[in-house]
Amino acid sequence: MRAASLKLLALQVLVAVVAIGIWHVGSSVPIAGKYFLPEFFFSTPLDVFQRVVKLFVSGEIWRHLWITLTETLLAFVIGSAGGVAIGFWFARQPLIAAVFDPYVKMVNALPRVVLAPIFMLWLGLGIWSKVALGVTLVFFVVFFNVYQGVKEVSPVVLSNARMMGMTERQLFRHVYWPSALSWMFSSLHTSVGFALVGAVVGEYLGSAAGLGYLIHEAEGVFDVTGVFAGMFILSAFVLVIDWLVTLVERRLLVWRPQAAVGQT
Amino acid sequence: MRAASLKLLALQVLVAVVAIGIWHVGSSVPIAGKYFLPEFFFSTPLDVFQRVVKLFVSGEIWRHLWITLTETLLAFVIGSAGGVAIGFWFARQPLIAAVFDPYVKMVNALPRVVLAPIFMLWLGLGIWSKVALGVTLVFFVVFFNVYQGVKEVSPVVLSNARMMGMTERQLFRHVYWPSALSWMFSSLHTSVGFALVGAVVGEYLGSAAGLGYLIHEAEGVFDVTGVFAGMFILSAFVLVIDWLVTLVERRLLVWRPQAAVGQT
Amino acid sequence: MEMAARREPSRPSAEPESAATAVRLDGVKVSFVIRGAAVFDAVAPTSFEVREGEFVSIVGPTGCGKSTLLNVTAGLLKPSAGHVEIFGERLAGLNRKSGYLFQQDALMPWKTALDNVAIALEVHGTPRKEALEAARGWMGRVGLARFCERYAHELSGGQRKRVGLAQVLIRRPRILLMDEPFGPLDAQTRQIMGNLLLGLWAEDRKAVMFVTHDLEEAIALSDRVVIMSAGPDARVIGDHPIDLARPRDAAEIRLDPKFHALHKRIWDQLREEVAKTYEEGAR
Amino acid sequence: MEMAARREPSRPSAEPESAATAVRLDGVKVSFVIRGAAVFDAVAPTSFEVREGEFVSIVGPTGCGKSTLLNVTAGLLKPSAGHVEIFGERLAGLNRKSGYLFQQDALMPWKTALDNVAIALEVHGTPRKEALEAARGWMGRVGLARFCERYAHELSGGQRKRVGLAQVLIRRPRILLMDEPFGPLDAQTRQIMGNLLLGLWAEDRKAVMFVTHDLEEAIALSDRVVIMSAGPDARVIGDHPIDLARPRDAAEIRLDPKFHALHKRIWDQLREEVAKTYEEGAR
Amino acid sequence: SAQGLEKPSITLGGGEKPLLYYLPLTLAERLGHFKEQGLTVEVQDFGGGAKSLQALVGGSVDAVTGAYEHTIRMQAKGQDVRAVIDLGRYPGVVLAVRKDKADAIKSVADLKGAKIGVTAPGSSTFILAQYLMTKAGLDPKSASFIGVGGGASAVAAMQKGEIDAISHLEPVITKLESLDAIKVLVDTRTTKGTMDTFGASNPAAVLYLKKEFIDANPKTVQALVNAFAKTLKWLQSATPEQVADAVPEPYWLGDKALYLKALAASRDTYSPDGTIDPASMKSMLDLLTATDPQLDAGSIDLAKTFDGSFLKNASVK
Ligand SMILES: Nc1ncnc2c1ncn2[C@@H]1O[C@H](COP(=O)(O)OP(=O)(O)OP(=O)(O)O)[C@@H](O)[C@H]1O
Ligand SMILES: Nc1ncnc2c1ncn2[C@@H]1O[C@H](COP(=O)(O)OP(=O)(O)OP(=O)(O)O)[C@@H](O)[C@H]1O
Ligand SMILES: [Mg+2]
Ligand SMILES: [Mg+2]
Repeated sequence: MRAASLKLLALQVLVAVVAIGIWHVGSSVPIAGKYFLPEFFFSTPLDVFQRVVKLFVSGEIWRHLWITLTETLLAFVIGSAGGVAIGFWFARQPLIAAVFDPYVKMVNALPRVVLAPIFMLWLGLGIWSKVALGVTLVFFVVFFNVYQGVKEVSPVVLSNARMMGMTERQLFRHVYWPSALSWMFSSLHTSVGFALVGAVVGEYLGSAAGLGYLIHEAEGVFDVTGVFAGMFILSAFVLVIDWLVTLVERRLLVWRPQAAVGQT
Repeated sequence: MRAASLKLLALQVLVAVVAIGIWHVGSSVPIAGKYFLPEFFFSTPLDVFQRVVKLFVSGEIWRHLWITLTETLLAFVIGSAGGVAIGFWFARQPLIAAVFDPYVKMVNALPRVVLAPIFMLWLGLGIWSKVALGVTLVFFVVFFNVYQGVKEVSPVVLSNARMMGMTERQLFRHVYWPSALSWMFSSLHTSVGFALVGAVVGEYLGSAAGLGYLIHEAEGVFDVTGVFAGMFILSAFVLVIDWLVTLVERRLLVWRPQAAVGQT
Repeated sequence: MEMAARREPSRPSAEPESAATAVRLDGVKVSFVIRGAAVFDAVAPTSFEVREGEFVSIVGPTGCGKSTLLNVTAGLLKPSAGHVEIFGERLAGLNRKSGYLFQQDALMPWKTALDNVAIALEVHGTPRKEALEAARGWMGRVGLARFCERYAHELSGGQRKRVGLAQVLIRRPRILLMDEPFGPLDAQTRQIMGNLLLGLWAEDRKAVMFVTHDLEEAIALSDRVVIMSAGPDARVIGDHPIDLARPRDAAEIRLDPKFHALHKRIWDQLREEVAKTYEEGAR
Repeated sequence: MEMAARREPSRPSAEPESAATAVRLDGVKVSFVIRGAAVFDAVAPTSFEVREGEFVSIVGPTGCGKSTLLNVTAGLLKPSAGHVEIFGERLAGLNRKSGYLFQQDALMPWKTALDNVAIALEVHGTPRKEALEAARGWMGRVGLARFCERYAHELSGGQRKRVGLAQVLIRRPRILLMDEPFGPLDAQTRQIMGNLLLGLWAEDRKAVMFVTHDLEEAIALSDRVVIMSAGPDARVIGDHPIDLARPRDAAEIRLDPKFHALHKRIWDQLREEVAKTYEEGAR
Repeated sequence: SAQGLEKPSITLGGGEKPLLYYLPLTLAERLGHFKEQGLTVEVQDFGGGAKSLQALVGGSVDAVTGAYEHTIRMQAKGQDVRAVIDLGRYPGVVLAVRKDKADAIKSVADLKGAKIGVTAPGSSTFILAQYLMTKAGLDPKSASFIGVGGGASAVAAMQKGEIDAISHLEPVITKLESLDAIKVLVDTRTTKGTMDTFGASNPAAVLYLKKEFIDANPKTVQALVNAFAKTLKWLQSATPEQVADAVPEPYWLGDKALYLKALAASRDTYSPDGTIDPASMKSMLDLLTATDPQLDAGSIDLAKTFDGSFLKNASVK
């Protein structure tokens, strides 16, 4: 166990080292007179690293990070709660699902960037307009998966539960919900990233703080190092949220058969 | 059958009528001196309708539509093919999956808007940079679902197939693939919309034609009617693609138990 | 066990001694439409009654429509023609007065064995603690006291079936529908479970519809054995009252000479039927 | 059928008459780790052999570890201690020389019954058309000629089991692992299927490991009946050679007086064991 | 003079603050001119000028530093939005061609069939390019306009040869010049270039607000104008070095020399006094009507686009 996870970590670090190595070489060693990853567009790993350190040391980053974190979490929680609720509702009300089906799909296809001014109109410039943007991304991913997850419930288990005399609410709690969980978690892994993307894009389109603001500001002055540093912090940070999701997932899905001991 | 689908259609139309009604009233009847949906931000249904008609009648729209359609389809096909391939690969190679897991999640959390300049640098201003943007959205949705779908294969069916002597390739074709199909289709319904969003956002950020370009142009001169007309065409158009996906889905999933005849 | 009985709210304490009809199938016909195209007439119009307190076994060749009839009685499948009456009332929707032990595994995989049994009571308002206690009793009764914390995939086939049995019995429904409940059990465990079932049944006059492939078991347990013909268009072709004395012991009754006479009579009818299915199928 | 036989490439045409060992379990012990915590010793170290051409039945109380032993032999489960040899070679990974009929439903739900059977040949390179033809023959042999185009959920329990049987037999593996293959079948169909199996087995000296709860069936079909004790820590506690003459008819053999003597002897041992499980479980 | 401000806390919208276009705003903030007036100003950064205007109309921000043209367009849409002080008197837009096309495209008249990069369709760079073509007797439809965005993507588009010409702003132009990638055709950063093009100055960045807001908060608006007027005055006398030191270091484009160069090139565009004369209003209207046929010039009352009264009262110490 110990050894296996050490090996895994070593391999992960190796991947990072290789990727950074390619980046370094691409941005500082010219091949046939041309840089594969010109510094103007890609900065260099060392610069980015120094910038990240500087951001943290100067303490400047915390305020931005905190705002973006709040937005991301709110978008994630609201979007997935909404997706789960509406997903279940639609799955249990086939008529409603059929009627609204085309509209859901239409709304899902609207470019969020265009919607930004409307969100600002309704929700102001604070965090809520960014949260709304994230929600529109997260919601659909979760919604479609939960909807499908509920429809995939084993018919025998369902019949058994109904014969047991379960009410619709009890069915939800004891059958549909646990059965749709693995679908839901699959969608949550996608949505964590999307919640963050929504928040950052929202900040990018209009804000006074947050990681998206930092990146936007850096972009306007060709400060690629700043852009990459921002993106780096961003992604480090999504890993933390995803890790929390995975913890919850493990806890809720303990009943699943694991790869059996010594299963070949 | 006939009657049921007529009723459904009627209800769908009703929803549209109600929504447009609210829009109309909100944008043209002041409530307590304020418009609920100010024309400056929402235009009016009639104007939008007229603009859509005009766009089609003048024939101006076709070129843009064609470009966006191409981008969307390419993004959809490439993104989902990639998601399926990598999803399967990771699901079958737990070590690779474990090693790359954090990186996949990091990349998924990068705001696509920020990546746009890099795509343009690598892929130019033609359709491919837009396709790339769409691909980065579609890929992750499909990937996570296929990955999960493969892991959800019934262990007994899998053991049976292995005992039958199936090679890894045959397992893929006869077991993993069909079993993950419903997961895949669930993700495809989300991704159709995302492919379009990617294409439009790409056009929005830099292009010479396409629906996103039209919308952006309209936005630059505060022509909300134009923006809404563009979005309307956009969503009408995603319905067509989604309908095609559903046709394929029906065909491939005929084996599923349908709600039994007269099942209560 | 007493606890469970006390908790079941819909249980009238003093049932009239008259043999009211518990289940009545009236001209029930089931046709399956196969993927919107071909129609398969599984069960021909069938009429059939189970009285209160009666234990009826249904035997018939494989694929004749036994499970289908139970599904119809449970209200899970609407008959293509005819109708079902439960205690004189026409069935629309689910039959809430019966417990159904399915032929297939039907445990909730996300609940432990114990929770799977306890939930059957919790659903009807029993507080969780009481329900767990009662469930623990039942797990013991079906011989699985040590397997309470297992999930379904950690149990053997026969163990899962017994958890299912406990799940159905703990509710003490007035009508019991059982589809090969003892199929994956060894002969001895079958008898123990058979006696358990008989004991419960004797206590409160349940109506039982019991599908089995084991004719001896059918005779040992039942008041009547119903024989179905081979499908498609399966019908009831024999209805044999079993006039063996009660109370019975599922093992000892087999030594009764009357048992053997009955067995031979029914078996002869059945064998003919099965031969027919086989030939039909092979054609 | 002949076609299928011709196609199986790994089949040596002339097997030596010596009784080589087909399956050998050597001190196989299986412990399950339950969710990373408790350890459950299902099977105590067990040694055990099946020779080529030998038909061995395994009986034992429910939950004793019969399916677990078959899983180990199939290479689907690695024993916690000991090892398995197949034709003298130590098994690592999957046992590719055996066919396994699982206790649970294992048909691919996205293929029709016919395709489910045909795929077993296609996998080994038989052209699709030939495979379908052979599969059609096998569907007839298991009495399901009219159900070729059905999906699994459109079949009854017994029908699904028979499709599974055809799926395993069509490949003609050298070792057959069968877990309650005739469980959900009626008595008559059981005998027909039993005779089918015996016929095939006689043809090409398969080694068979046959798990059943029906002792009569075990005796009627086997060369040896192995009795397992109740789990946990189940062991082989009896190994009874069945010296009834071959060829046998699965139905008629039961009338043989020798059959009854054997039955009684084995049954007495078994009954004691089952009583033990039950008490253990209830504790 | 903090006393009596109706609304001492102001939310102010801008496009991309680090751009030179918004330099007066940054300076006013950094030099403490708002604070002197008793104002607390929160600057909101938007993805583009259009978005900050939308925020103004929607009520999320109180004032905007943005394009003067917006006040005209809003009048056409029935929104009363007024400029109170001019910050940039010239558009600052440069039309340039790629170096290797410089032989083929010698003037605007040669742009026929070219691919022209602009910041975004509908934006000021887009309109100016179209205007120049119209003036040169070309149909704007004879060239294709490609939105290349700001920042690095615009540079990438030019470097990769995706576009033949570019109509863009600082710092992209200076960056491209320093890369020796372009040759300038029309330069509206300078007085000469602007006069040649429009015959008058052509107001670009202004501070504008809603009429209602101006009426309700005259003292606040006055304070704002005071702050900006002071900044403009400071800017007139400051050396590029002083300016560079006043802005945050990240604004330096990662290269102070480059920044100083860009600053020097844009020097002229900043308004010395903050007023807008009728001629330059007219030149802007001409520009708009030339490129947007839907805009009805007759219905526009240019006097209502600029309210100079605050500027007159501005007490610049
Ligand atoms: N969903 C379905 N669609 C089509 N045919 C079906 C469906 N379900 C069952 N059948 C058919 O109906 C007949 C009766 O099925 P049923 O499951 O009732 O048989 P059974 O008597 O329970 O058999 P067994 O003893 O094998 O369980 C079978 O021939 C079966 O193929
Ligand atoms: N994955 C598992 N985890 C923990 N315990 C298990 C697991 N699989 C089986 N067991 C236990 O191992 C024992 C043997 O199981 P097995 O399935 O081999 O029994 P069996 O003899 O086939 O019984 P049956 O006749 O009921 O099918 C049982 O007590 C069972 O609970
Ligand atoms: Mg059945
Ligand atoms: Mg078993």
